[in-house]
Amino acid sequence: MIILWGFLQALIFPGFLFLSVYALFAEWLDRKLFAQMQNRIGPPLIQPLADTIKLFSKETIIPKAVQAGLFTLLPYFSFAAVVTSFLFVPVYATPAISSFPGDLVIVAYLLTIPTLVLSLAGWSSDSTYSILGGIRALTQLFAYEVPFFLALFTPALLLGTWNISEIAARLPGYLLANPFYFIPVLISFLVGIVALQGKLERKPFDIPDAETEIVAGPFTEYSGRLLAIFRLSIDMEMVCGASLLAALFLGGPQPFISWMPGIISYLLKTLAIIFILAYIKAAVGRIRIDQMIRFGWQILAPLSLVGMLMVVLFQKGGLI
Amino acid sequence: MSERMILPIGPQHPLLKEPIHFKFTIEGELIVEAEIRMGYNHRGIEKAAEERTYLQDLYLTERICGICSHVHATNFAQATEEIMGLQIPPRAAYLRVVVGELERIHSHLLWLGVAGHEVGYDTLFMVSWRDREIAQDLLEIITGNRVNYGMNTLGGVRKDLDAEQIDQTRKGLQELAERTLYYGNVVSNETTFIARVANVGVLPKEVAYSSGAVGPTARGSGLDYDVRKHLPYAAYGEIPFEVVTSPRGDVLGRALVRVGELLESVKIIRYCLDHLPDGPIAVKAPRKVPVGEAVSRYEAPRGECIHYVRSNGSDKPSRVKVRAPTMGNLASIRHCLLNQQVADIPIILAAIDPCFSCTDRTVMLVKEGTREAEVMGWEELRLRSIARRPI
Amino acid sequence: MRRPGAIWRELVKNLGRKPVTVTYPKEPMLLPKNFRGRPVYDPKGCIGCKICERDCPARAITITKVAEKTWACTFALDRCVYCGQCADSCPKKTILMSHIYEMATFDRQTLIDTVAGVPPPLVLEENEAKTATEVRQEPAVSSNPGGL
Amino acid sequence: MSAQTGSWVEIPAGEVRQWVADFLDSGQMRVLSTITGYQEGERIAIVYHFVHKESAGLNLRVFVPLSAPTLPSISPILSAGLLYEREIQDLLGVTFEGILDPRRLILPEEFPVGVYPLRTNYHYHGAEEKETPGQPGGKAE
Repeated sequence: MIILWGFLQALIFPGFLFLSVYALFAEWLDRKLFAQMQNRIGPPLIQPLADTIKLFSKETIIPKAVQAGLFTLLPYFSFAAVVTSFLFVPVYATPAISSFPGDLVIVAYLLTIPTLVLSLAGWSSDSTYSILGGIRALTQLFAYEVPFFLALFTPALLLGTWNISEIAARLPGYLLANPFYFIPVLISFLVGIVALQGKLERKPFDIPDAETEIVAGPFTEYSGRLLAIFRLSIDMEMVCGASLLAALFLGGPQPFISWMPGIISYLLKTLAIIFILAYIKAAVGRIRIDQMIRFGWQILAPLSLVGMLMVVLFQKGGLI
Repeated sequence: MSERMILPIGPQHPLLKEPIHFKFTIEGELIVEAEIRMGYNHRGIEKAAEERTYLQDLYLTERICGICSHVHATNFAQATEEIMGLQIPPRAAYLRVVVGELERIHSHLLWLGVAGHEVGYDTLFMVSWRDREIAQDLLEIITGNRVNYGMNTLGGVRKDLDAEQIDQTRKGLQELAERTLYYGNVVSNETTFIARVANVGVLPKEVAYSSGAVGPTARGSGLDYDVRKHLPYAAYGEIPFEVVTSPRGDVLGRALVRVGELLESVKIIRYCLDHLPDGPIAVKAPRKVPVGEAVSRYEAPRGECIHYVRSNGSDKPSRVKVRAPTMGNLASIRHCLLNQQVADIPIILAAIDPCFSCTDRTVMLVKEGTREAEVMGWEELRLRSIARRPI
Repeated sequence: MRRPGAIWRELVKNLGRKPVTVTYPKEPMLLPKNFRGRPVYDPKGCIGCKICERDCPARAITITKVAEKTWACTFALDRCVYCGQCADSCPKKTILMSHIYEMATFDRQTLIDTVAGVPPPLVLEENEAKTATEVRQEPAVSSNPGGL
Repeated sequence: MSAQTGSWVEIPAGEVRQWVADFLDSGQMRVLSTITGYQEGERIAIVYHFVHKESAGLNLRVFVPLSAPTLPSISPILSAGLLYEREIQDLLGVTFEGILDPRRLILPEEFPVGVYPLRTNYHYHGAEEKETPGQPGGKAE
């Protein structure tokens, strides 16, 4: 019975089905906010779903020159990694449906897989645009991944645990008791958001699929169902990233007011993060790959190190 | 990475809204060679102009370009009027300037949006195109159409301005001036935009000079040449305005020149509305044109546009030569592109504000062997699309 | 000052603004008075000088003789560029530019618009002269009335 | 003649490059606007449209015979001329000696060699619109 219950949780709520629906909603919200900030109308609510259905019903074309096996397998691989990582993130209550000490590291690595898949997809597509996009995706990975990890590990270091659910449960109370730590956590949160923007390949870091330069980058040769799966996995990655940041820095399902259900609190926090992501997307242009690397190593990485060092120094110095 | 790749851009590519082909040889992200191939958009306009009367050619040349349609129509009208020895009434000259400068405003705002889009700054793209609608609405109010205004006729203009239209134009200009100032501010302060345009696609003054660059491309490199100032036409001789130049030579320089010109254009239109002379708006033009030839130059939003018209005494010209400004700027683009990054191709190409369908216009293309092109009906197309579906 | 996100004021303003997009055809478009739509021909005033036919840049007009002093005009609206030169050229102002612009169609044939004048009856007796004027005052029938 | 058209100069075809070089050296050139070519009976005229620094147009005209349409290229001394020369080469079949890049610019690769669209003997027989019955004026005279 317990096994069946766990199975249902993983498949329906808060697992796969919930994630799919929320991902489509997040895509809509992102596009709608983007449009609203540009004074446009934007898509209707069911647009992302309609797009997905349309892509699923279309013919999938596999070019002759590609390595068909790898080419077909890659989208599913990315999809699976993202769905798996979501099981470790608390949604309606702590702990999450699957939780063990050290799951933060697993999630961080699982969330790297879509980018690696992207660069592999670029290589296997055998098209100039795809290959360039693949190289760019991989190059960019080195710029944002380290700051992203450092930012994620700051709260873990602070609380001395590597379990996402435990961090989500304990962080708000800990911060209220020790307000000094607001500063490093805030710094890490900001770095996390900017690095997440790079991870999701959104402006100003949408360099791998910059449409005016290299068409659709690694996705250029993809079509039909495979493209739908890729798109869905990127939407899900956005939800996963937002949920992860919400759990690590904002307390995840921990309510602001005691009577509030955990799921509402979670939704509010993730939607706020998606709003920030959409705002950044609307406010800036795309930078170049060399500028991206410089930005990643000269600004993001030192900032995240500062956050981490502050935590270490505060703890050693007994400032608590 | 020393392996060289060929990166084809165009004739169909999201970067270019018009068909032209570029072949880039790249090493990693660096461009080492660039080749241009044009001709995908030839409509045979120069040849067609020889078969039509001067009045019909006026509308034909207006359709060379969708954005600078007033440019080509005025240009052709000027050349023809010179051969005829016609002097257009002063009010017509002022009205030509008003429409021409409104067109410049909408063209430059369009460029600003395109430049934003090329560097992924889509918000700038959307909002500047939103405000470009103000200029387009004004043009529609004055001439009756958003593009291909049909404002010119041989010997003057076709539509007069009444008090209400002048009032609407002033209101629109007020808003345009505010928005332009705001965008100028945004463009020169936004880090991500500056990072993409400063010191990118540098065109030194000497290269701009020898490669025949014109318009904002040349003025962005510090070359002081503006037809409106140096070879004034219509009413420009009487209107005070500044020629905006920038010594930078990069894409940012060209952007700043265009923003400066937007503000100058607003000033010019205001001056025209304040000093609009009374009188007729057109004089009658003869149908037959005496033997002669004339060159007419016009400062289009993209640079100097030139028409050469040759008459053999009949009612049809014997040769019409059109040189759109993009053709003049294309020679400089190779220099701008070499040793730049692949990521900078879009913005460098966009920086000359290319308009390839004006540039291509001379001959009709017939594939060898085919003597008759098929015109497919809707039904046939539909049937074909059904038949192509895999069963 | 150089900063990322310099356009923030516009973004915040737009969040509270109605989108500028006009949801045509739900909202009607406002046309200026100079708008050049479909050309309309009135056979009553036409004197058959054919200046419009000669000046038309798209060669979209044909004036044909129906009877003595009665003319028919055919607009090939699929070729027409809506420049309005015919309306300008016409010495009797029998061609006018209307505000009709929704003319999209699947079939080019529906865009050939012929308007013919009605010739007066040939027999002219005292008491029939009245009928002749009545007939002449009947509105001209378009080969393609309103139907585009 | 207005300032925009400016003055006309006519020189023998062989002296074009020297003339342009002298003009460049004098520092009086503002810009080379374009090069026009047209056929006039049994000869082809090439017109170089310059703008003089003293704010007037300056048009240099040379004639070459239709039987041997060759003249020296100015592209080695003024790179602005290259694209215009290539255009004329495609459309009028004039050979420019010493041109930096003699490839086709405008005509497609499969266009027949030796056919020049802007010559007066070129007649277009291609994609003529199918006449729809009752549709007037479609035929080009």
